[in-house]
Amino acid sequence: MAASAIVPPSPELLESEWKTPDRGKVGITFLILTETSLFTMFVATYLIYIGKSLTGPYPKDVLEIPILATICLLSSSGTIVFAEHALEREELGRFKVWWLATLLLGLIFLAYTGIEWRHLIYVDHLTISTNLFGTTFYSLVGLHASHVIVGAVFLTLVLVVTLRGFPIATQKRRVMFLSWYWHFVDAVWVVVFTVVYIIGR
Amino acid sequence: MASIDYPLERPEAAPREFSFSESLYKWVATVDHKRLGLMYMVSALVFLVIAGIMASVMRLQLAVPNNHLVGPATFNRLFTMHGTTMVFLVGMPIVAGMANYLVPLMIGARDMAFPRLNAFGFWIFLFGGVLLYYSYLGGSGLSGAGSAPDVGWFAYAPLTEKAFSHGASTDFWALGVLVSGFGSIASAINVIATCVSLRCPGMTLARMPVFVWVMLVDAWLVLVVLPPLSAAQIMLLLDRFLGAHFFDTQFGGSAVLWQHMFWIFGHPEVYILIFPAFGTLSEVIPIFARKPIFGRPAMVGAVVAIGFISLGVWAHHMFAIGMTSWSNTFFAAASMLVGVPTGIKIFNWTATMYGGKIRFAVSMMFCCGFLLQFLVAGLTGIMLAIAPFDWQLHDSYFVVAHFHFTLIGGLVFGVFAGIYYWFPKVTGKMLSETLGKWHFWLFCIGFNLTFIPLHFAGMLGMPRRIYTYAAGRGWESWNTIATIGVFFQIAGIACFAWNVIQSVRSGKAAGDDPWDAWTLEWATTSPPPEYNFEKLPVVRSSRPLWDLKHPQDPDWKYD
Amino acid sequence: MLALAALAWLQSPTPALTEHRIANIFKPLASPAESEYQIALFSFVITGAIFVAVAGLIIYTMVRFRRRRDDDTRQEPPQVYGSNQIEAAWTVIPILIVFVLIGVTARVVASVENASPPASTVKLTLIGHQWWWEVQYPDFGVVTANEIHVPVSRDGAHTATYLQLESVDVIHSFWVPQLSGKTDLIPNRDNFLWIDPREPGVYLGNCAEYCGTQHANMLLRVIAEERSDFERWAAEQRRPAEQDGQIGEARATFESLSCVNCHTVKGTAAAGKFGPDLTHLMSRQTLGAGVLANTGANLRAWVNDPQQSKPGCFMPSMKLTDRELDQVVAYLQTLK
Amino acid sequence: MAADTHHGEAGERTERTHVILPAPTSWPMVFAFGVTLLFAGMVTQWVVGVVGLIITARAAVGWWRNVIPVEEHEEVPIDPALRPAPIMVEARSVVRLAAGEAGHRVRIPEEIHPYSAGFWGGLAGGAAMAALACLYGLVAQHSIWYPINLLAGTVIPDLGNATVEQLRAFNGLAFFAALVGHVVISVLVGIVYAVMLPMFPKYAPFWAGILVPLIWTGLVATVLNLINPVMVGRINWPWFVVCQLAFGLVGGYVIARSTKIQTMQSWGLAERAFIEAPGLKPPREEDRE
Repeated sequence: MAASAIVPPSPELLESEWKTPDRGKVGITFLILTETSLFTMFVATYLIYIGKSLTGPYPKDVLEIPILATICLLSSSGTIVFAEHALEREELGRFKVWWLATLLLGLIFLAYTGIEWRHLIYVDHLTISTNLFGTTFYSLVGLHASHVIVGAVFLTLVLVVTLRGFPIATQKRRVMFLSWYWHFVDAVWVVVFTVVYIIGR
Repeated sequence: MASIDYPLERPEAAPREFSFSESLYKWVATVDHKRLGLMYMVSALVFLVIAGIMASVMRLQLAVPNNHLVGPATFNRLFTMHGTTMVFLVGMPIVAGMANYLVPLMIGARDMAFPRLNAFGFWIFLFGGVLLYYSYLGGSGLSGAGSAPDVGWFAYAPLTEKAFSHGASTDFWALGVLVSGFGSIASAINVIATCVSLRCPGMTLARMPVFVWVMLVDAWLVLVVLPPLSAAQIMLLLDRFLGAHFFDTQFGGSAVLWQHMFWIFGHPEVYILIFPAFGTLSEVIPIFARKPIFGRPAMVGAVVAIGFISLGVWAHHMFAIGMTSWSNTFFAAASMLVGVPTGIKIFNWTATMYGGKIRFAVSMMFCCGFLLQFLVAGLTGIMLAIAPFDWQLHDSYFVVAHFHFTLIGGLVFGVFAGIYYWFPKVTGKMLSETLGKWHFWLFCIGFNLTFIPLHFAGMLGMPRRIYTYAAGRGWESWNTIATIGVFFQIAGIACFAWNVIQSVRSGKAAGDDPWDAWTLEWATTSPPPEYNFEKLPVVRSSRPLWDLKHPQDPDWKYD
Repeated sequence: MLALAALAWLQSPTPALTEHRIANIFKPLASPAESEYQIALFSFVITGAIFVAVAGLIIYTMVRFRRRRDDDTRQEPPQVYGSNQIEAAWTVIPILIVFVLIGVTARVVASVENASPPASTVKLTLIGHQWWWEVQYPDFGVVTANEIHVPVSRDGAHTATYLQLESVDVIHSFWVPQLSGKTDLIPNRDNFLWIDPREPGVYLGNCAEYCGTQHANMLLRVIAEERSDFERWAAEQRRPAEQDGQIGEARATFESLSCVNCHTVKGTAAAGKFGPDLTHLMSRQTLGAGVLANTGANLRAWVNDPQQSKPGCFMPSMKLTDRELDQVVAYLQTLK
Repeated sequence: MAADTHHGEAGERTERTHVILPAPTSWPMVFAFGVTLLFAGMVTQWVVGVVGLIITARAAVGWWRNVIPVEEHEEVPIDPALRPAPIMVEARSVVRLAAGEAGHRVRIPEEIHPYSAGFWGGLAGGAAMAALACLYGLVAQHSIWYPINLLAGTVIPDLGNATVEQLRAFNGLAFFAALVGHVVISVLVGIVYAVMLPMFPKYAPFWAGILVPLIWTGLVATVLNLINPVMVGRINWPWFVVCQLAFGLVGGYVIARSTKIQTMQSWGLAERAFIEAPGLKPPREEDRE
């Protein structure tokens, strides 16, 4: 006997074409989920060890609130959105400007972190092995900074290939994923900032 | 859609010859989910054999009191590497391998969502494993001599701190496991994106096979709980390389913090490992009982519930650290609650069999073995969840027996059920049922002979991780029996290996659908072509092949 | 082998006490172990009943619904999808059981953990070392190792012994199954535990948390004796070592060797803190945290090369000459 | 379904000769190797790490080129010789279950008491039981708190040493514990009753109202000293049995009185989607067979 299934079409296939979520969106969402889990552990450790250092220097003695850096990083979330909008409308010039602005803001943030660490190490003599504060501070802020660096590397790559004439408008989807990641890094900074510079002090 | 008549005969395929380097390149450069899945499974089985040999040596050492077969340093390395290998290099690749091979086939997709990431995941898992094993050459452990890690698979701080663990073996442990963890993350993201995005038309979430659902939850759990382990390992490495003080009690650090982070990972990890077996049973039992899975929504719901509850039970591994009575009660309560969804699963599998016509193929026999042994594991798990009872049982051989019932009686039996079930699909050859029955009975008897007595040794006060013990403490006979059981298990595994070799060489051809099954992977050839399906199928129920086989009585009318 | 071991035990200093070598958790001889035993029984009853019911159901199903030879192969069995009612039943009933179990667990946890000490309490501090136990009785001024002497608890005179658990290096765990479940000894964290042995005797236990190379040989004995015996023992232990003129030379040899860097003998130049206090070494039943019975021959073998009987332990082979060895052993044997 | 899509039944064929699949590439493997070396460098030689870094960077470039601007693909030819066999219609019939009309997929039972009836029945039974127990307390011990404190002894260890006076006195924590425990258990048992009443053999009220409470009492009696050491010496068994029976009878009555509702599971998909009304449907083909 031959296969002769006479099957009426499914109701949901009648309604419209079969659609599933974009795999890239799903992938980046769950990458962010797993990163969140990683950061949660470091943040929790930081919170647990607040005030447990046996010797100084203590946070209140040496930490200064990085207002400028915070403003830079948070506003870079806005500039990357503008860049995306520009790309959406295929306005390459504006895209480049906003993208460059995002990258610069990110770099300013990193530079500030570098200066802060330098000061902490050479002036305040706080290293990762000084006390629990040093241990948790450098690891948490460093973990976040390493994410900013990864983001900045990708931002730079996009900028370089765009400037060299690569048709970036063909990559809207990937640019969007990069911007999601960048937003995530910013959001993490809000938490790190609150924990380290407000609660921790 | 009109009815189509197919010719029944197929022309013989002309086999194409590949040179060695060609086929090597095909394997190394592949991004095909089936090849990667197969590579995962093969490397898992290789590591299983290695870890099994380690376990056998340990059992020989403990067979009689005051034995001098291996010294303490060697023994400690053996159990550390055995545990680490079994969890990270056997269990995790089995999860990834089964998901890789089967999920795209079951949901009617051509590949995983991110094929290159998938290849990366496999290779970094494998290289991580190699890095861990390289420690046998490059590391040096607690007592200094060059060799593998000897801090236990859960590597409790502060034993792992530089002050107590000189040399590099602990670094190898942390780095090897960390690196192979990247692979698990990559594979988990892949599985989720595949399940969510690549389902074939009509494959709604409600119709997705239970196996795929289980793998979806499994991948989600990996993403949530693996980072805590990575975080702990990064902290440990910072302590060891840069002199940080996360787990350094001299500087006010906490020895308990590691345990918290480790078990936030470690307990859900147990469910991560057992889930592939859950999924396998949910596919195999219906086919051999000839009934749909009983209470599909409840089965899926139970897995999701286990996934969530498992996130809140970790401290039941820490009842002995002196927590407050409130914490102890909370974690005891949460742990017992896991028993409820687990019970639902066992009942529903039984109910699937109830009223069916059960055909005891080897695969089904392993499922039945699973049901009974996993029941024991679950009930001893309830005992361990009762905090006051756990104060006695914790870190005793009772615990060893309990989790081996879970992971061998459960996971390994489930995986064998899966191998006997899907082997024809993967290779196109049937496994011998006779050899398979030998395998099952020898392995089942050996397993029970080994691990039932260990419960008693534990209740007589035998702690874990001791390389030797004095005579006269009531542990000798139990240990001797346990060691005898190992030989049965080895014989069983030998039957299995022989069976596989025989089948691949000269097994009976399997055909596309040897079990008369109902899920999509059986709609294509065995082994499936690179593209899985010529046309992406359309499904209307959770049993698409049932619908085709029973057009007058299809599932979609009721789904 | 067994007979030899038994012989060795017979020669130990306190042969009068029963030795509970088989640490069966189902023969509890103190209150915490008793509570744990009770709830263990309860859990056995419940899980046993569940096992019989469920395993019975599974086996019945397997047997009853197996495919028979004479089955009509042209028929598929009824395709039943499920039943919310039956499923609800086997969801709610386990929840009920778990609910009861949680209640009972909560009570026992609280009764063991939050018990308040009776008036006549002995307090001691137990400190874990890799791989031996340091025992301090601050109220008695006594420091000893690997053997905990406690007064036995009688109905008339209920005495509990409170242990403060500490560690100087890694995590260890106190486990004397017949007296109490485990509590860990964790560096930088104080834990507490109490026991009230009901029968005089020697109770064997182990370190139950993996603590490094010689975890297996970190054995512990709790010696429960009558109050009067305990007091006498404590008084003995408080004294510094004997100053006997006859052994002056042996003592000088001992003090000239590097033994004194790690061990203390009260009243002598030996004041090391790294190893066990040896002031009353000969009053103890075992050597090397339970590896060897404390006999003359074993003592000599131990001092000569501890790595032989406890490989990896921190006491090095001293490479003593025969003469030095004789004198050190002779001296140690005077430390009663 | 739109005619132009290339989807088909499981195992169906197409006219096309190729399927587009991602092209094989070894860069992911090289990348993984580089990353591993990078980490291995931390614990062996720094040279190893540097080599790892170089390999990682090279592989990253290779991988990047592989996916940008578009992912590399290859066309895999469809080998007509490797096509799956068509899926055959099975000659086997399916055994029908007797219950229900359209019913071989029916889930038993067709009609149940609603879960809400179980909830309220449990509460009512629990209230009756509590009232009787308090009455016993009042009559025998001159205090309604006495039985409440006894019940709370399951969770609260201090009550184990309490005197009769203390047991007669009001104890806030004990009251709270007993109340929560009693309500939760009553409701859960009520739901079990609601679910299982239709499954009991004949004379369900007898089973639910009398026999089950008696079995329950027997169960409690065997493990009472483990569950509740406070109650062991003080329990009055006749009263205890009366209280259990009160629960069974009152709860069972409330549940049995509730209107049974039909489970939708015997309906077809169309009926459950309210496309067809269950009462109005024409008889199915298979029913006429």
